[in-house]
Amino acid sequence: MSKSVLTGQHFVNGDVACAEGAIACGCRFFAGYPITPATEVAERMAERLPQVGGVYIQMEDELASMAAILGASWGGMKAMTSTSGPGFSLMMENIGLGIITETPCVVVNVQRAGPSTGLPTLCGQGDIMQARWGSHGHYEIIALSPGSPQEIFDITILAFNLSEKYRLPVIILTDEIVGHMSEKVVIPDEKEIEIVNRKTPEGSKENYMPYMTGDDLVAPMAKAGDGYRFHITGLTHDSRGYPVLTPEVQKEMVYKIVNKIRKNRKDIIYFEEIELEGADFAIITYGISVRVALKAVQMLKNDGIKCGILKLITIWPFAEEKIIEICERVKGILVVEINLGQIFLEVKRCVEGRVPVKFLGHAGGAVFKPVEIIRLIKELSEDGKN
Amino acid sequence: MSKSVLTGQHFVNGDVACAEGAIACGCRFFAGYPITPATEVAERMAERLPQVGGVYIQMEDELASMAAILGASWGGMKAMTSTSGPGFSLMMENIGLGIITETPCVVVNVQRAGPSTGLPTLCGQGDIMQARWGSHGHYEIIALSPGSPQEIFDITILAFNLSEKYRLPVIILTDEIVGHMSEKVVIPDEKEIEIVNRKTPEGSKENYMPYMTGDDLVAPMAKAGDGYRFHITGLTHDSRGYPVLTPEVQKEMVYKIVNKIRKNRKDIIYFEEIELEGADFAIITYGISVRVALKAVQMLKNDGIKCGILKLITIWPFAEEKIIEICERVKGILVVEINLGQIFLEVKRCVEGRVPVKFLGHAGGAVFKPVEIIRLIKELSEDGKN
Amino acid sequence: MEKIEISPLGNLLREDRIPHIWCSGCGIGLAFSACLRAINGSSIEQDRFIIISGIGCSGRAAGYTYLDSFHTTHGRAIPFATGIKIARPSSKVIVFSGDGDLVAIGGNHLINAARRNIEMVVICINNFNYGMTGGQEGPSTPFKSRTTTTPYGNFESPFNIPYLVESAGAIYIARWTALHVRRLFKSILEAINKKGFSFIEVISACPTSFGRKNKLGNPLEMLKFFHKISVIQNNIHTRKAHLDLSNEIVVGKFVDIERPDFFEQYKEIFGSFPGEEVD
Amino acid sequence: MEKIEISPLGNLLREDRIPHIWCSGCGIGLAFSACLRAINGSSIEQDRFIIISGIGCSGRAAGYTYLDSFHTTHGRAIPFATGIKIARPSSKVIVFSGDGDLVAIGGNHLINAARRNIEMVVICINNFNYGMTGGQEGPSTPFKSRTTTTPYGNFESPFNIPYLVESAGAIYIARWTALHVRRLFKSILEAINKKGFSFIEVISACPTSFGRKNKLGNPLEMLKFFHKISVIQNNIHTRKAHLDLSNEIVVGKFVDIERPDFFEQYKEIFGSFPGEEVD
Amino acid sequence: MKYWRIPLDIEDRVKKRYRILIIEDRCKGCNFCIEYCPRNVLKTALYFNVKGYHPPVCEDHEMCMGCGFCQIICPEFCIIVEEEDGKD
Amino acid sequence: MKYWRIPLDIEDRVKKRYRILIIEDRCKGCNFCIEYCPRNVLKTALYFNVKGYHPPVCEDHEMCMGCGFCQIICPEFCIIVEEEDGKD
Amino acid sequence: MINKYGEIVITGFGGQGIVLAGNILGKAASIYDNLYASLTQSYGPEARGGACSAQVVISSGPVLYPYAENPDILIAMSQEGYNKNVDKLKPGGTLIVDCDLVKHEVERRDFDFRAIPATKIAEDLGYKMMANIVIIGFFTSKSKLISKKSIQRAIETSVPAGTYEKNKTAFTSGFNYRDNSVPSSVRN
Amino acid sequence: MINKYGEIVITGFGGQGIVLAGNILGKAASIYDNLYASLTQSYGPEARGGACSAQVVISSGPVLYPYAENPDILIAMSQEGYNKNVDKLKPGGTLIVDCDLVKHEVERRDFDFRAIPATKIAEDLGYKMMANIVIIGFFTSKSKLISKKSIQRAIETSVPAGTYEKNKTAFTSGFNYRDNSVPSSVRN
Ligand SMILES: Cc1ncc(C[n+]2csc(CCOP(=O)(O)OP(=O)(O)O)c2C)c(N)n1
Ligand SMILES: Cc1ncc(C[n+]2csc(CCOP(=O)(O)OP(=O)(O)O)c2C)c(N)n1
Ligand code: SF4
Ligand code: SF4
Ligand code: SF4
Ligand code: SF4
Ligand code: SF4
Ligand code: SF4
Ligand SMILES: [Mg+2]
Ligand SMILES: [Mg+2]
Repeated sequence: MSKSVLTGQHFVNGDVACAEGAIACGCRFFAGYPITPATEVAERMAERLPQVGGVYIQMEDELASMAAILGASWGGMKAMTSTSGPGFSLMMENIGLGIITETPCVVVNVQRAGPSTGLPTLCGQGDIMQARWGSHGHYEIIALSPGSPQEIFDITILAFNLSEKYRLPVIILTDEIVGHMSEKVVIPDEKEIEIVNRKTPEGSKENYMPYMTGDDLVAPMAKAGDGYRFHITGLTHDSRGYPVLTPEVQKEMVYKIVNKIRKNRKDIIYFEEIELEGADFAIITYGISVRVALKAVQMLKNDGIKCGILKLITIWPFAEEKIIEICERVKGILVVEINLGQIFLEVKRCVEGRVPVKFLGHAGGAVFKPVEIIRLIKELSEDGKN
Repeated sequence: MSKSVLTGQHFVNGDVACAEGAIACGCRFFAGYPITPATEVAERMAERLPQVGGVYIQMEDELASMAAILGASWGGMKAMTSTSGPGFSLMMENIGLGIITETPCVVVNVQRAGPSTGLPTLCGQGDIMQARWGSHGHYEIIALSPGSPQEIFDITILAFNLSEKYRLPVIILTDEIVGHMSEKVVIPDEKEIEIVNRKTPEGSKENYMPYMTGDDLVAPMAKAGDGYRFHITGLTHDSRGYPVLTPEVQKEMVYKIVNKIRKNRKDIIYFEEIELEGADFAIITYGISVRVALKAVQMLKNDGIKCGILKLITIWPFAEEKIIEICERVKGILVVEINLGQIFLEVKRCVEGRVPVKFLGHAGGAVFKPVEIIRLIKELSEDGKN
Repeated sequence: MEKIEISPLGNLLREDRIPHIWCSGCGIGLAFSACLRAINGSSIEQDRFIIISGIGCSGRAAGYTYLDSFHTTHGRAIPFATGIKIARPSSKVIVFSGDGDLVAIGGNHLINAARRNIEMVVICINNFNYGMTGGQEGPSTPFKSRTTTTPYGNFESPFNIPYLVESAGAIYIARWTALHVRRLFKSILEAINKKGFSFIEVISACPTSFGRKNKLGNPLEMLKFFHKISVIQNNIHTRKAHLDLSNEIVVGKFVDIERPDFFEQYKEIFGSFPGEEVD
Repeated sequence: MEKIEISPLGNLLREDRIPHIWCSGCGIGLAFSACLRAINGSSIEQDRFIIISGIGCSGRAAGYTYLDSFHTTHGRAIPFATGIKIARPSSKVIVFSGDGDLVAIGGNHLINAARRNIEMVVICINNFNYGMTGGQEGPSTPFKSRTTTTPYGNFESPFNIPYLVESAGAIYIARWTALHVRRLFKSILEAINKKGFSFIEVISACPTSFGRKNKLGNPLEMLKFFHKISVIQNNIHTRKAHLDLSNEIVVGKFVDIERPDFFEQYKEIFGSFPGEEVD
Repeated sequence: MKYWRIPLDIEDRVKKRYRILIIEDRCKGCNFCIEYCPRNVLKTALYFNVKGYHPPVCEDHEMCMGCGFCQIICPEFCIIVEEEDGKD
Repeated sequence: MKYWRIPLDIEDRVKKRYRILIIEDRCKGCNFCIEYCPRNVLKTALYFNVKGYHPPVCEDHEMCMGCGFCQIICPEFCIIVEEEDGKD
Repeated sequence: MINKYGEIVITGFGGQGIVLAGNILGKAASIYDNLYASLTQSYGPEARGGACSAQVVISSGPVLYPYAENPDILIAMSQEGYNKNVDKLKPGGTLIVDCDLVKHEVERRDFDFRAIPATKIAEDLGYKMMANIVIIGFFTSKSKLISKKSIQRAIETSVPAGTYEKNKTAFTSGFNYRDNSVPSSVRN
Repeated sequence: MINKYGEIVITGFGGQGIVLAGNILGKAASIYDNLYASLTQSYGPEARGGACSAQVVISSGPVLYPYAENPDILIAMSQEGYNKNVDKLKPGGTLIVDCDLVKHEVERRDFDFRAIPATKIAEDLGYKMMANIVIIGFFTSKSKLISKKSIQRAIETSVPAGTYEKNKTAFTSGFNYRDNSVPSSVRN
């Protein structure tokens, strides 16, 4: 059997790095359906899983893939699927099932430019809000966004850890450029990889309740086939997992799945502050767009403008507190993303008019040029002077 | 053949009123898949369409229903489907196809409480953000929310009119209570119903381009089978409808489908101001929640508190200008909705801290009690005094 | 509610959830009871059974079964079950759901699971309509039958479901009416012991919707009617397994063959299947 | 690009979109060309034809056809076509798409349209994989074949697609390889004139993916190979229409029957079908 | 019309005495048990249960041959056939 | 191996002269036309077209019997067989 | 016109025709009595046998809040429905029960209590499904909120064409039923 | 270590192995030369025959912006790729073309122009698919950005196991190819 952690240096693309991250932290089930630009995740899994005692299955569509990873997760496996916009839309219903049944799993969306079939081979960041709101009903989600093959490796592990810890589907929102870009990926030693596994029940099997939680709002999860004889439903349910179709139980259940995220924001929200110390302006961005911002910040420095970057790693839940804090420090904010304003809306909401917020959007198919960022930061700077 | 406009008074539920509204304004194709609490829309259509020269077809699932109404629309029919949360999630991919191909049609979502199967027979307003963001990629949508059977009749006609005028799927976001509530519905005389039909091409058939627009950003739409020999694709396309997979054409196309809505906000955004004149507080709400607010406002009046209601009829695009304007007039805002904060986020974004905004949410399965609203408005009032 | 130890099939029933939601005289209860008896009747360790349902009246079965049990989304019981079965290859997976769930919205998964020949027993309650939502037309509704969405009579023709799943690759196929309680029991028991994809169609009365719309009388009359017009023809080719309410319902065990199943084929490629041994 | 009037089939080709995206020697071009020739060869007014595709290499066909043409979403060509056909009952609807589009993600629509027997000609390019995305396994990939997601050989078995659609209710079913250009042409022509749901499977070379992975040589060799192992067996029951690349590909016209179609059944219930006369 | 053959072990059975336990409030009055009892042991009660249905009553325990069919056929899991004095 | 029978009207045809028009830059070099021409009229060019493929060339127009098979079998729509001086 | 306002709750199992009963009352009031009426319903997933209730709010002006928080009239056709709702009944209101299905057990006596074996009556008439119409007939004889004529018209236009005569009989049986319960004096 | 920075664009059709070529260069630089390298690609929906390009940015420090806006080296294996990119070539840079597939027509002369009939050479070697390796060999002989040894190792670890010898031959043929073009002086 081949090694599951390929410790060493690799020149691979983001999709491959994603697959390696998953395997490195114990993912042993992948249900796939090909779609550009996420196919390489599936292909790598198809090649690697059989080497490490895992199973790759190609399902008949994305509805089935999503359902299958939920099933496998209840069978005790760490499970993943990958897709892009059209497939992500199709997965929405069963992502909702994962949310309400509190099933750990990871869904990778390598974003391309939409809407619809759009530009299948070109980049976009248009599914940000969809990741938050795409399934019906009210819930909270975790979504993470890497900006390089190395990050996608690391973040895939983080995604599994969060998903196991908080028992929910975690979404990796990457994009075509990161997915298809090859760079050096350093895979650490197996021992250095921190892995979180779901809590498993301890007491007697008969008394096991799949949704009976303590203060942490996350219940231990039994494995199907082990004799716990639990029941799981997509209906509103109580701590036994039994359907109880009343507003009271609905309230309890929905608040629980919402609060396990809302109350653990500190633990879940990752970001990186780049040259924000003493900066006059902040660029808020994520994924591939960070790379452009990095170059722009360098160029601005040459022009004597102090501009930093807030790189969002956790997209959802949204880093509200951080944004509010940054408002206190800077004179203006620029939001940069490859869509027509999604995180921009969130930033506006948090900033509440404290400082000017500008937006640099892109309809998709390409990444920005650094000069576009520079122009807008300079505008912010000029506006500030008047 | 039976009458298509059933002029007169009827004691019917919202679902039935919706179907009658559709038929009254010329909808002649309905592809359905049953789901509580939207089934009665389909059932009424199944009964009525054959009476008025239309066709009801039950498809194998919601994916198919959505695809079928797009096809029928290109065949020249006004077409509709209805569903609730789970089916709405499944329709998302093909709603995206409707957006990018600019296909008029109406999708009715009679909301129940989610996530997932949730409370199938009980109310919710949890799909508000999903209606805006549920399909991948960036786009704009129109969504309308009625608060009574009469309104659902009227708004269904409005939905068809907007969808024909702006060539896109329009969503009716109603809820289980409105859908299942029976009240008197007055259907006007056929002549009194204002009907907008899609623009049809005029020039030569050979030169017809399905996306060649003037300043209004909406192109005339030909009917398949009439010899125009046009091509339609879900890929990024130019004005001929041909796929052109470049960032430049993507930009042009996406901005067009976004701007045809953004630039016509005035024409699209409907709302109702109730006792807002001189009010100290505003309740912002929609759908069934309006009915509760109405009672609360009456009761508050008895207590000497001047509180009005901004009833959103058009949910998307969002009535930003109106919200901003109301901020200038009132001392505080309360947002009331049967979810854990969706329109609330939008209101916060628009208010930008100008006045305090409170939120009354509900996880679903029931409607508020007027006293809950009263308590929060009084809190707002107290807070203002300190 | 306290557990009444004495209840029939109490060992497999979530007593605290009984009474179930099924209407008076609904055929689902009969089929469900046969299913539980078959589980009891098999010599397989009960903890290995996992029951998975979709959404619908029939889909509520999982929720009443005192086993690991999953009530998934509409149409997705089979792919969910596929995930579980692969993760726990030694489990015995039973999918219990309705015609709408399995053959309308779930049709694609049904045929693909049959193609894969992945071991599971699919029990499909065919009551000719969507009971849960009040009785609409579906791909199992007979031509001309009335439902709430075919108020003038259905203008579509139904699938011959056994034929469909045979063409897709199922290795065990039977059809019984809900009143064939003993034969149904036996079929389920046989299917549980098959290596591969088994499919059992249960012709069932939905007196509340289909029965009422089509004037088939009270539950008892309806049940008797289905039973009366049924003709047992074991081993007949599924193509000829007609189902015509104005004539006859061909019932029987139609298919019972061997063909390498998913796991066997997997092992042919890889030598072994990860995880537990498949028995 | 200016229109080159002289091009073969130029009357039905969007010349300004040629060259098409298909790889050198891909079988799709052959099938597409046969389809256009059949349209030309039919005596039906060309403006009545509407061509609808899903997503995939094969799905690009709609975009090259100078007719009303729709390139829809992956898997949804058939329900989209159903909507159009009902709105324009006198149109001649051709669905041209791939095995993945029609039988993987679109499988449910395929069988339900066959069940409805709604008039349309479905041309399914079976190249044993998902060409567009680089050659992955699908429900048409032979056991043990290599694809990018079955690098050790496919451990699943494929559908017999003609059998599947026959069991679902199709009234005209044929299978040819892409090199059977004349017979394929004839089948399409026949199907165009059928009242009901017709299905034509075209065994096609995807030299770039399936061919390369399975060492089937260059496009020409691959095409010849499929042709060579094919055995014409008209009217054979689809169940026996084997497709085994290590043995033989049974080709032929398998089904050509009459059965009331969707519109006829509709008329039986309602007396007439709204809109134009169905011819 | 009766569909159910007489059990082969009928002779053994008739010698024994059986008790029919009915969880009345679960009953939905479908009458299956009444209809299919080969010995017509069960009759419809005149009273309503909590759900408004008339449950079956066992009029004559002596008649029962313990075939268990009423138990099998009851879709509501409300009938248990017990051998009198026997262990279940 | 050749799969294509000789056309029935071959005698008429051979009397006529045909022109093979090749839209060279469309060609993707699959060689189908070359392989399946019953008269071996077509050969592979030595040069590349803009796409880097070697298109077919018609070496001997006289040989062509106008069967049109090269036109039918070309998946790129780049061959037209015209009767010389004739209308298409 | 006098200023009218009244809240009615009808409660029972799915399958008893609770919603239809509510519909008849709502229709009678809004279409034939020219009042405003709002009918809301609540029901579970069960097609038959589950808890089910219909709330009808009747008013001379538009109904704002469509819920009957404190019904003037409670019609209970199941024990569960009775248990859930009896405490909400307005003092001075009217409670009507199917006395075979509901045991009237609460302490409260501040309302008019009326009992009728509606299901039994319907069964005896040979159409068990019309217990709802029987009880509506009974209700009509006990309340002045909606006119008898309008209720009769509403029944006529609401039930399946062929069944009107039977429904009429059921209505009349209920209307003419003499119960023994004496209006209890409002004590509270 | 000297401070290195270089941008390479390789452009051609899908099917010519453009991305593999980019991958070999990126891998050589980042894994074997211990630099940083970033490979991005752009391609259309066509599996074969569509426009395709690979951009490799090589640097001694982490690559921030992964796009080659002004390549130091442009390798063009199609006319379309040449047309699209030639204007972006950095003055003083190097242009390498497959001279059978690309006509070098622009006015600019401010770069080093190199031509090789790579496809022809590969065809003559009997493996047409290796034109990309031929041209990489040629590139290796013309540029010092990445070491020959590293490129050879990258080829070895990137191509299918059985094909290494053939690829080596292709590489050598390219490496040893003597073109007639003389470095044009930087004028601009
Ligand atoms: C995606 C989705 N669409 C529709 C529904 C509504 N729905 C619930 S059950 C059901 C049909 C059930 O029919 P069947 O499977 O035949 O079960 P039965 O109730 O007849 O036993 C439908 C359409 C749903 N829950 N989810
Ligand atoms: C919902 C969705 N999932 C996946 C894809 C990606 N995708 C595009 S084409 C295709 C498969 C095409 O295969 P097939 O229909 O066999 O056509 P071929 O390319 O082989 O001709 C897939 C999976 C998509 N576009 N949409
Ligand atoms: S509605 Fe029909 S299928 Fe559902 S429980 Fe009642 S009788 Fe059975
Ligand atoms: S990838 Fe395969 S199916 Fe697609 S065009 Fe190329 S050869 Fe044809
Ligand atoms: S055990 Fe048999 S004989 Fe006795 S009551 Fe039941 S069905 Fe009748
Ligand atoms: S079979 Fe069961 S539910 Fe039916 S009448 Fe008898 S006891 Fe009651
Ligand atoms: S027309 Fe026939 S003979 Fe002439 S070149 Fe073409 S294939 Fe050959
Ligand atoms: S058949 Fe067409 S594409 Fe193929 S070689 Fe001949 S001309 Fe070129
Ligand atoms: Mg059913
Ligand atoms: Mg294919």
